[in-house]
This record gives sequence, structure tokens and C-alpha cells, in this order.
Amino acid sequence: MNLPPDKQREMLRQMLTIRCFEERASADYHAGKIYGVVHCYIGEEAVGVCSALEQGDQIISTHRGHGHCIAKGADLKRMMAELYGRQTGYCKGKGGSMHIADFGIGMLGANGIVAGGISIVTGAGLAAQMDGKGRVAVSFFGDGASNAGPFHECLNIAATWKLPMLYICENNMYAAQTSAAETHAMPDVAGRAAGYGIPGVVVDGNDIFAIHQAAARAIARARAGEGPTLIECKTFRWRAHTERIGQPDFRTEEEIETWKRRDPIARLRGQLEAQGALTDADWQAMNKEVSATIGDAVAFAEASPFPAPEQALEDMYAA
Amino acid sequence: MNLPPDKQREMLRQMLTIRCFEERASADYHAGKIYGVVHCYIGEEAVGVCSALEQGDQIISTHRGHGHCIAKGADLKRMMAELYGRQTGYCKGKGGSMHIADFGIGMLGANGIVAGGISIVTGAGLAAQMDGKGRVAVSFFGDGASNAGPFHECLNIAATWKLPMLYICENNMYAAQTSAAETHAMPDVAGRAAGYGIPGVVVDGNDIFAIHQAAARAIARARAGEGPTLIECKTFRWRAHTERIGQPDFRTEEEIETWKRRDPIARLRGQLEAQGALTDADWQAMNKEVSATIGDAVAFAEASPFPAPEQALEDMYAA
Amino acid sequence: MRELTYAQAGVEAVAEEMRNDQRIFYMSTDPAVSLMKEFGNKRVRATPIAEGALTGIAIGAAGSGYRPIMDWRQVTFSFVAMDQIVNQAAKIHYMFGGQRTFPVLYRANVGGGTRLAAQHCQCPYSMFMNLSGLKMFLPSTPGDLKGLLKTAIRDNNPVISFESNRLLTTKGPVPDGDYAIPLGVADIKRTGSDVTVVAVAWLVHEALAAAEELAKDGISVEVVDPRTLVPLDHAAIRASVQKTGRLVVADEAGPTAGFSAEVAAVVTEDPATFARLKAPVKRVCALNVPIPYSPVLEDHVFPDRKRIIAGVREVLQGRLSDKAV
Amino acid sequence: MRELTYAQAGVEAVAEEMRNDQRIFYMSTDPAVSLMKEFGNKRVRATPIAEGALTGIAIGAAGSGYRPIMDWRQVTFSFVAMDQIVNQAAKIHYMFGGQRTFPVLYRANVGGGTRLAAQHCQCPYSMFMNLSGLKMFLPSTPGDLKGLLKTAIRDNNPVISFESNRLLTTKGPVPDGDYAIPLGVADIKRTGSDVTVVAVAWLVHEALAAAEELAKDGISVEVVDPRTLVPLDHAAIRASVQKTGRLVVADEAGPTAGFSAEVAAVVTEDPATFARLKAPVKRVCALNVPIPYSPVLEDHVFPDRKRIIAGVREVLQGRLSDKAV
Ligand SMILES: Cc1ncc(C[n+]2csc(CCOP(=O)(O)OP(=O)(O)O)c2C)c(N)n1
Ligand SMILES: Cc1ncc(C[n+]2csc(CCOP(=O)(O)OP(=O)(O)O)c2C)c(N)n1
Ligand SMILES: [Mg+2]
Ligand SMILES: [Mg+2]
Repeated sequence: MNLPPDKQREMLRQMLTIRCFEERASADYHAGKIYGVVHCYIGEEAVGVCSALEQGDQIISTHRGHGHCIAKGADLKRMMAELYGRQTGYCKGKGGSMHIADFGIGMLGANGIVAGGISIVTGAGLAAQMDGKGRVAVSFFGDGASNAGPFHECLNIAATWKLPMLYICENNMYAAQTSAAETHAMPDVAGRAAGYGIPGVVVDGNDIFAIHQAAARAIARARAGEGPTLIECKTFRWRAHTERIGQPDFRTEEEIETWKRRDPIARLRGQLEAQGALTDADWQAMNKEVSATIGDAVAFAEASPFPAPEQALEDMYAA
Repeated sequence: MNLPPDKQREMLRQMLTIRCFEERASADYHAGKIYGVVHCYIGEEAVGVCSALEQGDQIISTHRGHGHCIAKGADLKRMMAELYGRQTGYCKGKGGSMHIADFGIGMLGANGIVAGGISIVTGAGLAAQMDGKGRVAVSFFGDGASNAGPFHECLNIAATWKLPMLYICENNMYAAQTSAAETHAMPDVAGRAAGYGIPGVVVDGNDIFAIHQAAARAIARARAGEGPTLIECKTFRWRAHTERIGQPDFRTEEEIETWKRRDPIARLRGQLEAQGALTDADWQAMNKEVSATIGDAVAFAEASPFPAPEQALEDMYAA
Repeated sequence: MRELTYAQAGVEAVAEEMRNDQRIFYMSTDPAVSLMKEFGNKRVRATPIAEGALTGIAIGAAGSGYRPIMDWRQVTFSFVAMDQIVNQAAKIHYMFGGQRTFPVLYRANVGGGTRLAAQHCQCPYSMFMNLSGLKMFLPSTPGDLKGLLKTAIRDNNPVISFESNRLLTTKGPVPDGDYAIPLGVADIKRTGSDVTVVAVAWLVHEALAAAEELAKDGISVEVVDPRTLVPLDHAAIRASVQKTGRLVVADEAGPTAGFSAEVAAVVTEDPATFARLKAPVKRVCALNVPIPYSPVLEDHVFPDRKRIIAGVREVLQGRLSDKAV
Repeated sequence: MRELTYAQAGVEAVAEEMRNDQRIFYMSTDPAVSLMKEFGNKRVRATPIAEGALTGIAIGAAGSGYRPIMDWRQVTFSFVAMDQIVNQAAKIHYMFGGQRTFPVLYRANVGGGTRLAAQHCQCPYSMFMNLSGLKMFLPSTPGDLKGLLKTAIRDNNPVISFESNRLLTTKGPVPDGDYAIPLGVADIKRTGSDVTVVAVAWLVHEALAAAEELAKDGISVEVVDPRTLVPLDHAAIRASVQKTGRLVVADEAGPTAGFSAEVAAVVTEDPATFARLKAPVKRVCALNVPIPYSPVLEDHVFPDRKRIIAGVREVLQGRLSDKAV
């Protein structure tokens, strides 16, 4: 992979930002400052798709959406303020963790319904095709979502209409407490692509370069009008399905430990060090900076007012 | 194909029965004796699946359901009475053409919602598996239905749970006025089976033996606990999507004529004649008998009373 | 004025708007041939049978600057798309704090009389009314349909156009030129003083026929056609009942938690209207069953002018003396 | 009597019935661990996330002699299964002329208070009430939930159990031994003479708290908990309003075409009840918006004891003198 060291370091910083953001979100959730539910992406931060996108390209996410937001360039302050339920949040406190969106940067939202976003972003892909400006759209979803109807309906439509789409299945081997092995007849979701006559690619989901590369190829194909690609990233979440206390988790300690040893952040850091492109001091500095940014985001959120109760009645209809 | 001549003649008679039943249904629809809508199966009668089933096996059908009913052994009288909206019909006049069922013979109903029956019959397959008596269940559906979510959800579930299922896609190349070429990225629906790790078979849908044979293999597999099979029968309907007047039909005369030359009935008749297993007199006699049966069905329907208006309030809940 | 059928008025509204605004495109499993011919297969798409996905695709395209129209055809087919309707279309503007507008028009045919039985005949609009975030209407005439469709296509929110199966081939006057009817404004289809009949779609015509009949007995019926279901014109309904003191709601749907229940509540929860209400409200609705096929059964299930007349007489019972008051 | 949480009562009902009847099996994307442990993965199935298919699979298995329970979990997830609910489960018995029975129990969690925002918090039960062919209930106590679930599991029709998110961890007495509560029978949770409050689920508890508060001012509130939504106990509701002359309906759902509208109609369309009605009916419901996340906003949207008190005072306004009558 021949990305310039600057870009690589930027990728590392981004993964680190995701991790730190979520560590803080988890802590603040347990401290009662964030409400409802938080789904952590920790362990899956190697989201190398967005680094291959350009401005104007659009993505959609899932209930586990912080990583995609950050990778697409969302403002940490407004994200954290949303988690804190404040007026200054992305959704003015109406959405929370499962519903952060930033249409301005082409992030069409986290989504609380499994497979609920796939169709919406396919519509963004159709719009991109009709615009004719070479833009693409990206649907992120989990292994669990790949068993739901919209996956099939949209892959067929996108393949038939040759929509400029990337379907990115982040296969972390579990849907809540249920293993993919119990719910999928085949280990590879990517194998379903052939039925629609489109490429189906399996990549190491903890190798940000592998993902970036596969995404770059799919994006080129999409921009060239050749249609969608299905990319399956094999990965694993370190934490429980949600941050809620007392939820069952049937995964073994051993399985979790194995995957912790494949930490995508440690891996990229190691690669950069091996290339001589990152010193220990660089790493310390990066950690410090990232942690300061998260601190700023929290400070912003804490300083922001809650919405006024009556604001519940705002934003019902567009003018 | 080594089926005994008796069985072959029985298959021929069945196809002929389907055709005559529908010719009559069409005529009576246009005469105003049958209401709503009628979808004819004419040209697609080579439904060789049911001949490979045993009593106790279950099937489900679609809006185009007469053929499947007859093949599974439904009573023509009660079918015709249902079309006529009479009390003696299978559904006491509550269903009509799109909703004929005979649970007693394992026919779980025609269904007015495209892809609506696939899940229900998959539940029958699950029941068959739990019963452990080696029974199977069969889902009939069209090329159009294969693009809908339930197709995908059920194939995955059936494959994962190894349900004793046959999924039979009758690909007549059109969904109402829209060609399969416009709505499918790939010509073969069967190609989607691989994504679920199950066999996907394409057969000549106008060759009843080919279908019978493919079905027999799939049934054996299902009874052995090895899971579902997807079989795609390439076929064609001769008539418009429905019998309603004035509906658009973009198919060319030429296309229709080509398929008429592949008439599944003429084909089987020719094969039987070539084997010396059917004389012209046999054929004439068979036609006469079938036509008498249809006549009896119509007479029965016409002699049957309409339901009383208040019967609209019956059958709401089971006791 | 020109006479068009209800179906023609619908096509005309769509075609006129599509000519004026290139951002509009149309999706359906079987679009009208005339639209396909005029606008070609990119702007009028014959889609795979995947209404769930297409309902969401419309939302996404709308959020990206287009103005899609998704024609579900029979409303019973829309249930495969219900997640996208309930959890996405209705919530997306609010949930994200109003970041984007989502101008989508959904079209759905409702009602019976077609002998197509339970899986094609249904009037489930109150299920959609219960949602927060969607607008919707159900016109009774070609002219109303065209005018409301035009407004809906120009609206920046998801709107559902419920269109009556029974009225598709009925003709009515349609004004020339460009006109639009605002959402949320009821139309008094006949003025009267003894009883208010609030009716929608086909039942408006049955109510008018009933009114004609009742007039022979000196009973004066006011027929209020809300036209829009959300937002519902509370003021017009209440004003009429304040005048007449009596309410019959006529609806092709079943009563339970239906449009008719909502109208009953809107009237009886308003102190000024309640104060003038002289008789119990009366719902004249379909019987509470799925729609059966056989004409004898189907016709028995649906309300009609006869049942409206009986309903009106019922709310007038023993109270004709009130008229003098 | 033993005290169990609402959630425990639900699990207990299911487990007891599953022990007694081998035809019962359970499907959910995340079934309760205790059920999985006791009954194993064939009778308690952790399914793919495909609620649409599974809802239909339940119907098919029911028609083949089993008695499936499909747990949709949050009711918002059931919308992906809406075709199977509306077009299949609700219609299949009637449409086919009663050929087979389809004993399926569907479970769904409803309501807010969980800070999960619009795609997880909703009270759309009136959307299901509008259908013909399904029975459904929404209990307010662990004891009611257990008794109704047992009846539902033994019923030979599709039944939906709506279960309140807010009540999952609240405790209440649950009788020992086997008992079942019939569908369609309301429970008067408190008797009173001035105003009837018809409430469901969490609002029953808020109504009881409101009644306690109002009692201090000498206002006597009767709290009627219908428990079953379909069939709704019209007689009990009407009898109570005939006694009190006033009706407040308290519901965590929005008002439009909601459960509350249905109750208002049931009361105001009945001549005997209408004759005794002394004041406008009052709906105390959620505000008409999708449910927002931030606690400040969410708490503002939902009705509570304070709003019930205000509602009761409103229907009593200027009429306290009636009490003497
Ligand atoms: C339609 C629907 N069904 C069930 C749920 C509950 N649920 C939320 S996340 C989840 C698991 C999703 O698994 P996957 O798609 O693999 O994503 P992951 O959580 O592993 O990132 C489930 C079952 C839901 N939100 N929507
Ligand atoms: C969900 C749904 N969408 C649309 C329709 C209208 N419709 C009825 S049959 C049909 C075409 C079905 O095509 P296919 O599955 O290929 O079956 P065929 O008619 O060719 O036998 C359509 C679109 C429907 N009944 N249900
Ligand atoms: Mg997963
Ligand atoms: Mg077809």
C-alpha cells in the first residue's frame, strides 16, 4: 500500500479518535450523562472506506454509527452534544447516539432499525447517478443486517440499474447475542454478490489499508458507471453489543482476546513505526491531541443547554 | 425419464385439466360470472413438482394459483364455485381466484401479495422438520417475487436451519407488464442459491419430466435432512398478466408465438405418442373427459347458492 | 369546465408537475403507460417488485435534491414498505433535527368495490394518520385529486395520496390551467342545517345521494368532505356540527380506531361543539371484517347511501322537535 | 401473594405454557436467556434479523399444528413484518373461509421513557386495532400480563401482546398457580363517581396517582383499565361513564386515530352513555411528534399524572355543581 505517510498518520489519528470518543462515550454513559443506549465500535475502527471517498460522496450508517460519522468528518463537538442530549447537538437532542446525521458532509445518518438505512442510501446512489457528476454512495451495515430483506432488494436494484454504490458489510461475527454462524448458511456474506452479477470481496476488516484499497477499486468501478460492489470486512467488536448493563454476551473470553491481539490501531501504528514514519514521541503527541479534542467536545457538550421542553414541537415539518 | 405410461398420461390429463379449467374461467370472467380478476397459467402448465410429492407434503401458491391447486389435487367443483363466489367454494366465496386454498390436501393457498406466501410455507417446512416424518414443503413464486425481501430472508433461514423446502421460481420472464430483463441483474434467479450454499437448478419449465426429475432430487435431499433447493423453471404465459381488459402488454407477438410452439401439453402428448403410449383416440377421449369434468364443475358452481349477506360476519375468529 | 376521470386527473397532475420540474421522477411496479411514453424510462421507472426498498430509495433521493413519486398502487402492497414509511419517512426530518427536507409523494389506491378480496381491498388510512410526521389526503373528485396532488408534489415533506379504487373511472369537472388545493382545507360539498355528514372519497357521493333522498322528507344534510386527512380541518368539521348539532361519519373503512373515530373525538372533545351536540355521534362504516370476494358479501360489508340515511335518521330520532329550537 | 416484575411475569407465562404444550415454540432475534436454557435452541430459536419472514413462518407453522410465539421485541421492529401481519395473519382465517386455525402469539414492547428516540419508542397499537382479524392486549400489571399471555397462548387466533417498556422492571403481585385472564374484560383499577379515566399500561399507574391526588380535593375518579384492546370491553367503559358522566382517556400514544379516539367514539356513539355525558371527552395523550431522545424533550412529549389531573379538572370545569345532582 503506497499511501503517503501523512495520509497514513491521518488514518491512525482518525482510528484513535474513534476509540477515544467511544471510550469517553461509554464512561459518560455509565456516569449517567448519556442516555438510552450506546453501541461501541471499538475494535472495528479500521473503517478505510471513507478515506477513499471524496467530498460529495455520501454514506449511511447503523445503530453503531460513531465511527462512520468521525471517519466522514463529523464535528466531534456536535456529536458529543447530541449524545448529551443538548440543543447544540447534530439533531438538537432529538436523535441521540443511534441517530447522528450530518447531511452537510454526506453522512445520511445512523439508523436504529437494522438494515433500515440500506434503501435510503441506495436512493442517494440513484440521485448520484442521475446527477451524473461521478459521485458514489456507501451503505454500511452489519452481518445481522445482511439477512434482512432490504439487503437483497437493494443489491438487486443497484446491480440492475448499475448504481454507483458500495455495500460495506462489517461482519463482526455477531448480531447482538447471536452468532453469525447460527444465522448465516455460509460464512461469507460476500458470496451473495455473484447472484446479482456484481463483485463480492472479502477483506481483513482490521487492516485499514486492505479496506481502503478494496474501496478504492469499488469506487473507481462505481464512478465509471459499472455499478455496485459488495465488500465484506471481517472484524470484531471488543465490547458488548451495547453499553447497557446486564445484557447477555455468549462470546468467549478467548475469542475476544484473540481479536484484541488484532487491534487495528496497534497494527497501523506498528506499520508506521516499521516504515520509520511514526516515532514514539509522535504517538504520544497524537494521543495527547486526540484526547484534548475529545475533552473539548465534552466541554462543549457540557456547556451547551438542554433544549427547552417546547422545542419538542419544532422540526415536525419542513417549510 | 422412466415414468410408467400411466403416470405420464395422468400428467398429461392434469395439464389438460389446468388448461381447460382456465379457458373456461377466462370465458366466464368475460361473461361476468366470475368477478374481480383472474390470472391465467396457460402455457405454464408443466408443473411437474406436485407429481413428485406425497400426501402430507405442502405447497403454497401465488396470485396465479389455479394450476398449483389442480396439480395438488384440489376439487374442481369447489374451485369453480369459489370463482363464482358461491357458498360451496373452497373459501365460501370469501376468497375468489387469488385466494383458493385447500389445507386438507396441503395446498396452503394462492396469495394476492407478491412473495407473500414464501414465508408462510417456510413455516410449514419448519413444522415438517419438527414433525420429523420426512415431509417437505414447496414454495411456488414468480420471477417478480424473487426480487422481494421474503425470497432472501427465507432462503437464508431455510438454508441455515436445513429446512425440507423446495423453492420453485416459475420464471415466465415478466412481472405484469415489466420484463425480468429490466428488473434482474442476472438472467438466472437460480444463481442466487450459491450465496446460501444450496443447490440452484435451472430447468426447462415447459418440460414436465425435467421439472419432475429436478423436483424429485430436491425432495430426496430435503427428506434426507440436507436442506432446501432452489429450482428455476423457465417458462412463459400465453395470455396477458390478468384477464382484465385494457391492461398493457409489451410482449411481442413473435415472442408469444415462439413460446406457443413450445406448448408443454403438445410436447408431452407428442412424447407419449412417440412411445406408443397414447393414440389419437386416447387423446380425444381424454379431452372429452376433461371437458366433462370442467362442465360438471361449472354446473356445480352455477347450481350453488351465493352466500347470504350476513355470512360476511362468519369465520372471523376460530373458536 | 372539462370533465376528466379521477384516474386521468391523477395522471394529468403528475405529468404537469413533471414537465415543470426536472427533479421529479416516478417509480412503480407498473407505471401508467402514458407517463412512461412521455418521460422515458429514467424519469418513469418500472421497478422490481420491492416496494420496501423503493420507498426508502425515494427518501434517499429526496434527501439528495430530487422529488420522487413512489406509486405503491394498492395500499395493501405498501405494507411491505411499512418500516420505511413508519420508521424512516415519518421520522427522518424530525429525528435529525430538521437538517434536510424530504419531498416525497407516495400514492396508494384504497377501498373496495373491485371484487379483489381482502389482500387488495382495504381502507387503512387511519393506520397512517396515527403516525406523526406524514401528511395525507383522500379526495372524492377528479378536481380535488388533481389540485391536492399538485400541492403534495410541491410540498417539502413526505405526503401520501390515498386514491379511491371506486372513483377511478368516475368523471368530474377539472379546472383548466394550473391550480392547487391547499392541504388541510375541508370542502363543504352540500350545505344543510339538521345533520352534518362527514364523509370521504366514495362515501361523499353516497352521502350526497343520501342527502338528496332525505331532503324529500324535509331533512337538511350538510356534507363535509375533509379531503385532507392530515392535517385534518378541525375547524370546518366543528363549525358544521356546531351549526347542525348532529354528526354522522361515513367511511369506507372499518370503525375501530378509524378516521371516523378521530372525527368523533375531534367533535366531542371540543367544548363549544360538544355544547351544541344534540345527539350521539354515529359512525357509518364498513363492517369489522377483512373484505370478502363474493359480490353479495362485499356489498354487505361496505356502507352506502342506505346506511347513511339510516344513520342520519338515527341521530335525528325523537329529536326532530329540536328543529324548531 | 408473590411479587414479580412485569418482565418476569411475561417469561413465567411463556415458560409455564411451554412446559404444558410441546407444540409451542419461541422465536426472537434475542430470546430471553432463561427460556433458551430451559427449552434449548429448537424450541427457543435465536433467529436471523428477518422479522418479516419469521412473522410469516409463525403463521405457516401454526397452520401446520404448532403454536408459535414470535417476539418482535420493540414494536418498531414489527413494521418490517407488516405485510405478514396485515395481509396474512389478520386475513388468513377469514379469507380461506375458516379452513384452519392459526394460533400465533406475537409479542411487542411499546412506549417510551427509555431515551431510545423515535425508532425505538412508539405506541402504535391503534394501527393494529384498525385491522380486522387480530386480537390484542396491553396490560398494566405483572399479574394482568401473565394472565392475559396465558389466555393468548391458548387462543386459536393470532393475538398480539403489547408490553410496556416503562413497566418491565416494576413489581406487582402475581397469583400462584395456573390462572388465565379472559380477553375483552376490563378491570376497574379504582372506583369513583365524578370522572372516568380510561387508561392503559403505564398511564393506569399515572391515573391512579392522579386519582389519589384529586381525592384530596374531594374529586372521585374511577380508573378503568380495558387491558384488552381488541376486543375492547365497550360495556365496562360505557357503564363507568354512565355512572360518572365524564370521560378522560389517558394514553401514552398520540391522539390521532388512536386508542383514545376509539374510546371517545365508543362512548359518544352510545345513546345511553351520551345521554349521561356531562362534559366534553378529553384525550390526555402524547404530543403529536415522533419521540425525541433528550430527556427534557421526551418527558415533555408524554402525558403523565399532572396532565391527567389537568384533564380531569378540565372536564369538571364549571360543573362541579353537577355532583349535587
Ligand atoms: C429490524 C430490527 N430488528 C431488531 C433490532 C434490534 N437490534 C439492534 S442491533 C441488532 C444486531 C445487529 O447486528 P449487526 O447487523 O451484525 O450489527 P452489529 O451490531 O454487529 O454492528 C439487533 C438485533 C433492530 N434494531 N431492528
Ligand atoms: C407486494 C405486491 N406488489 C405488487 C403487486 C401487484 N402484482 C400482482 S402480480 C404482479 C407481477 C408478479 O410477477 P411474478 O412474480 O413474476 O409472477 P407472474 O405474474 O409472472 O406469474 C404484480 C406486480 C402485488 N400483488 N403485491
Ligand atoms: Mg454484527
Ligand atoms: Mg413472472
